[in-house]
Amino acid sequence: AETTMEKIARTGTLTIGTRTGSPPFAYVNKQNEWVGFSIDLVEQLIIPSVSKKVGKSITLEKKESAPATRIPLLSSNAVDLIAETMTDTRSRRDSVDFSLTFFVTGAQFLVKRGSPIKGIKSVGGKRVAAQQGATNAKIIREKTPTAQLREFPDQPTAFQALAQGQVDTYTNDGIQLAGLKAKAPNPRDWEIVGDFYSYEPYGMAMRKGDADFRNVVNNGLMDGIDSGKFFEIYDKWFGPKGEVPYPMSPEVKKFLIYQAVPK
Amino acid sequence: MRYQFDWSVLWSGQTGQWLLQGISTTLEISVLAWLLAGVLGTLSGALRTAGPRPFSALSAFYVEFFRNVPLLVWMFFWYFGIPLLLPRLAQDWLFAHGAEFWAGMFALGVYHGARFSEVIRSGIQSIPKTQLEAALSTGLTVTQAYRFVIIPIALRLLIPPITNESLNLLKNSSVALTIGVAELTFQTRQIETYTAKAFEALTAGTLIYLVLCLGLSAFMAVLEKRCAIPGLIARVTPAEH
Amino acid sequence: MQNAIDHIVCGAAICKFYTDETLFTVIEFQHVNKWYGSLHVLRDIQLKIERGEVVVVCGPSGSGKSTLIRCINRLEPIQSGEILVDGRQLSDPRLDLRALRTEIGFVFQQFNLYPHMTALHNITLAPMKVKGLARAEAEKFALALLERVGMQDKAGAYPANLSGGQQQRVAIARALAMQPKIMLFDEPTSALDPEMINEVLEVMTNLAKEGMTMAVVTHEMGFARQVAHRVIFMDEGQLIEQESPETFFKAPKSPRTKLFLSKILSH
Amino acid sequence: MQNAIDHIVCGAAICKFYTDETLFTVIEFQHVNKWYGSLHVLRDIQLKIERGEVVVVCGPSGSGKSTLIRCINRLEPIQSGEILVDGRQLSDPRLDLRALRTEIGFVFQQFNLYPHMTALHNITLAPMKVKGLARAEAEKFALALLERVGMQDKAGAYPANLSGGQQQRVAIARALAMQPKIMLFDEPTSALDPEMINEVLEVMTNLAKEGMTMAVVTHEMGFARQVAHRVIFMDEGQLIEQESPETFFKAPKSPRTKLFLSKILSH
Amino acid sequence: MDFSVIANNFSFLISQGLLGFGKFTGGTLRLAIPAIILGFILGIFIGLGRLARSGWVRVPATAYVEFFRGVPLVMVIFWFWFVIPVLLGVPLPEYTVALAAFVVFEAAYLGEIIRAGIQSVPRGQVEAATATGLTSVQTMRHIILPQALKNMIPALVTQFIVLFKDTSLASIIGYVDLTKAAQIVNNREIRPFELYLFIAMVYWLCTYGMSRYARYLERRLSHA
Ligand SMILES: Nc1ncnc2c1ncn2[C@@H]1O[C@H](COP(=O)(O)OP(=O)(O)OP(=O)(O)O)[C@@H](O)[C@H]1O
Ligand SMILES: Nc1ncnc2c1ncn2[C@@H]1O[C@H](COP(=O)(O)OP(=O)(O)OP(=O)(O)O)[C@@H](O)[C@H]1O
Ligand SMILES: [Mg+2]
Ligand SMILES: [Mg+2]
Repeated sequence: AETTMEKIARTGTLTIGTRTGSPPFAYVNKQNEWVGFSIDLVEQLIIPSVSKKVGKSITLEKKESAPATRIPLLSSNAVDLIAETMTDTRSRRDSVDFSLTFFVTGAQFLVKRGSPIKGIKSVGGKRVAAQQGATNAKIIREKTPTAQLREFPDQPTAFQALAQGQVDTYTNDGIQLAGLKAKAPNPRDWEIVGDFYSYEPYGMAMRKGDADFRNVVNNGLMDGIDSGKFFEIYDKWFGPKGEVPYPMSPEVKKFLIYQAVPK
Repeated sequence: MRYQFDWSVLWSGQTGQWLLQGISTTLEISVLAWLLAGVLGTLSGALRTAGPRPFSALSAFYVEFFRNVPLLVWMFFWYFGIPLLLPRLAQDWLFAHGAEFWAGMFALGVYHGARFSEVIRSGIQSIPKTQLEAALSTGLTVTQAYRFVIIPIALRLLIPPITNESLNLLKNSSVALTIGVAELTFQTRQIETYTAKAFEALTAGTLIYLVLCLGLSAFMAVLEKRCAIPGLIARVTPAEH
Repeated sequence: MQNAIDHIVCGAAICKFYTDETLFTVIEFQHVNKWYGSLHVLRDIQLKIERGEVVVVCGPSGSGKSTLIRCINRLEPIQSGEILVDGRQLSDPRLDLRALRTEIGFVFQQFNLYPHMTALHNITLAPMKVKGLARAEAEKFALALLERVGMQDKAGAYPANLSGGQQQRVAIARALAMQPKIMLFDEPTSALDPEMINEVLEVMTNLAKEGMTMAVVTHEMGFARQVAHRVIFMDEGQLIEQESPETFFKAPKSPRTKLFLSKILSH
Repeated sequence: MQNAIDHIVCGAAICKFYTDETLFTVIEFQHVNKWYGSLHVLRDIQLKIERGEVVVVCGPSGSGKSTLIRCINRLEPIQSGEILVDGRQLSDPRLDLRALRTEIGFVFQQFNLYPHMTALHNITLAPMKVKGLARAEAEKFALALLERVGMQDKAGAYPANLSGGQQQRVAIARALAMQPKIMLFDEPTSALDPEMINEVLEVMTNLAKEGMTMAVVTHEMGFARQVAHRVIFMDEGQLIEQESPETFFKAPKSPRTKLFLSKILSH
Repeated sequence: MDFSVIANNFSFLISQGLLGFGKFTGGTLRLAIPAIILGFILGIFIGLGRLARSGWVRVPATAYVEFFRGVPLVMVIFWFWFVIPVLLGVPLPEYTVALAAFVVFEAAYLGEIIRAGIQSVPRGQVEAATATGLTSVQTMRHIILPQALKNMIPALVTQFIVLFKDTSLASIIGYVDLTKAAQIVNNREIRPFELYLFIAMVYWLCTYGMSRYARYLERRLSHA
């Protein structure tokens, strides 16, 4: 069958699956534009790398993906790359390939300010919202089986449920909760609590066994890290003036730089 | 990339249990919604054909409004919109007791109630007007004429279209997955996300729906035969879902 | 009630029951007008029907015959004029319409038996629900009526399993079950196969002989000739002619009546 | 074609056209049997209809009259025996059934006009589609036929706007448009209001007078008496009696015929 | 309650959501109208297939109808979204997926309507045509179909309304129709009551308009 690079060369487009409601990684802003950190990474680092490889300019096409749909989207060729908030896990590596890690976070809880929930130890018996198909749901099931898990198809519906008090807490990766909180109508009503109860390195997912394409994607990311472009983009979204201020710890920065292997 | 079939995902691990839970939730929500729809539909359908003016207008409004807006919108409406209007205490109680289930149930029941209403109305109207006149001219009251003549005939005529509508309700319960009700389609998707075996999971879900629907319609066909009035052909409304 | 049954069952007694009294107008139309939207279907109708009288109404299709008799038990409202039944004004708001309707039996062209009930049950429904008769009593009476219309052996049959003529006879029995003072018939034989017309006309003839007050819309001129006391001809909502059968058939006054009779009698 | 039109339009010519030839059997039933499932609806029917003959078929409802004439143009298949039309066996696999059907006109109880076409278009459809006539020619012919059935002023009307009698006359014109050698009528007047029966019978009588071969299922005994050459009585799928009208009405042989006639003639 | 959210996003909801002009693949009408037309065409084949004399045609057509009437539309959409592309080995854009799912699903229902419409033409009509020598194809074309189409217009319009409403389910696969557009706005603004009430009104206006039209047609045709 056709490889992904061949497909891109033929169609002149790179199709990615991304989110409409996961600020600041990928969401629809007030101008109804589809933007975010993940999307910028693709546009500014990966597209140039792909264009260079195929020798012509490539356009980007975005489709919506959600935790429950992203692997099927890849395997049905509907998209070539998942660029959103997908955690790289070993079991997922059975079905897809991942790029370098481009963000590191861990799961926490979003609660109304003043909630008794303080972390994964205190959610027993509580109503916990999670996204269907996300890693968090699986972990809660294993670690605190007494929690009443409610799974929603996407992040906004889950947050909605929390906002209305339908659930006591919403669990997701800390950075996403921070994004959600920052974009909420009244950010101060919300609190992110608990230590990371999981380790969530985000990667971009691709169809399995397509080494050429993976190299092109990784090269794009590594070039960005080398040139500092990656950190500019990070600053745009997570810097002090960014959408969701979230300074990068020195360890994470070092980890990212170490990922970029020499030319 | 070639697709690797692995049917064992359907019985290994938790999947079997998920499917069973899905079936039971689908049936629960459908049965409750069916009862609600039945009550709403019968009331408004009868009121629309014979009720006093304000009631028939109200019924007409109910039917036209709920029937003409997508079920999915109603799901969101009942789940995200309505609780906000309730007093705090009621909200808390609801949220502690499976609000998504009840919202889904109401969305389904109220929506299909409006559609039942139409089926019932056309059933009643398909009975010749002279049948009512015959009853009235022997001195029966309008209520008695409905109770003993019109409704019994209509009910028999209605078995096939009601069956149709009931099956639609059962199938439409799948829309409740959008507000997080863990019904059969939701569980099918769940299996798929955990195993990445879309084909197997969807096949299982599809077959279960087929068995439920075909089984129910076979049962209703038997019932229809048992209740048939000699010489009356059924079929009041065309197929619609 | 038991008394009443006896009356009905032995026809002669009934006859007495009605004719003992002096002649008395049971139905009276006073300048009745009726419109369907802009269609003027009854035009200034004036008509009296006496107790025990048999009146046949005929006329071309669409002339308003059905409308005329349907007004008598208020299946249709009228827009002006007045109808009196047994001296009671139909327009009176205090009138107990249901009670009035029990006194008027109505037989339809299309029989209109209740398809989900047996012949017997069709007949007992109203006596049980309206008069509150016990089932046993109602059934006894119903069986007597079925015998009277020659249908005693079909009590348990459903309408769909009866021929048209048989259905119409059950429908007549059903109307009689409320012991009406007046019987109205709207083309009772025109939905029937020709061989079945007679069995229904026979039942009606007997009823007439027993002294029942009857208004019959029909094109069966044989019946009109033999049974009617008066024949009424309607055209375009007007009452054109009312005569004894002899005069009506031999010497109709209006040219419209002549034309109609020529069409209907020649074949 | 022009010739044919002239023939049809001037009735007398037609008459000649048919009767010039020596008498000749156009329809013949040889031991015909037909079942609907286990119901034996035609039992060993033997019957010949000659050219120019008018045969009336009567009998109780369900006796198989409709089935009998519907077999002639193979609207119904038969299970045993043979039917010959103009000497051709209907069972012959090489028979051009469509061509045969154009030689047989059929008139139904329920008219069965095409409701979405005008009277004129109802008549021209088959000549245009089957015979390939040009529209102008077909319409000229159709108008002549409409005149013949007294409907020339209704050429543009849709069936819904015609009375029953008018519809049936158009239906007869439609059947005549294919210039059939035989006309079959299945209770052509029994769905009509009484005042309209005559206008249809008149058209049929004229047709008979012009020498058309006709088989007519009807209960109009006046028509049978005046027009028929032969009256056939059927009961329970059997051909019980076939006689000239005089003998049939005055001295029927079978008791079943007598019973039937007594029922049908008395009212 | 604050309806300014509607005013602020009105053009997005209507032009993107309802009509399909905008940055996203979407539009309720852009999906519903072709789906109706193509579904009707496929439905004619299914409906005629159901009436075919040959079992080779009739049985598969019947199975098709029974199958799709026994499965939720959501399920069918998932099949087209996830499975069919894998089996075919080609990617399908969500517009094609949604369109294909609706056409295939609705054809089962439209086919039944077409069958019922054909069967609603009285037998006598066919007999009259046969008796004057028309062939079965001519009878179908000149006598049955014109009448059948007229008889089924009300049912067809009703089914079109149903389809129009069902297109909201395409939002599940990320197709930005009216429902999804409202969801997107709601994700940001969290004003569910106002937004869902508003789109309910929009849907209602469209469908109620269609159903009035169906009533009107029904009444007009019943006079003829
Ligand atoms: N419910 C109705 N609404 C409008 N017009 C009506 C209605 N019922 C009857 N009509 C019209 O009123 C006129 C008289 O109707 P009616 O049924 O009384 O005639 P009829 O003499 O009984 O005719 P037929 O012999 O055909 O039964 C007709 O023109 C008919 O079309
Ligand atoms: N298509 C059919 N399938 C099964 N039985 C039929 C069918 N058509 C007619 N029959 C039965 O065949 C018998 C003869 O029917 P047919 O219509 O020929 O009677 P008929 O003499 O024309 O009666 P009528 O005067 O009522 O028209 C009847 O018992 C009828 O019920
Ligand atoms: Mg009448
Ligand atoms: Mg017949």
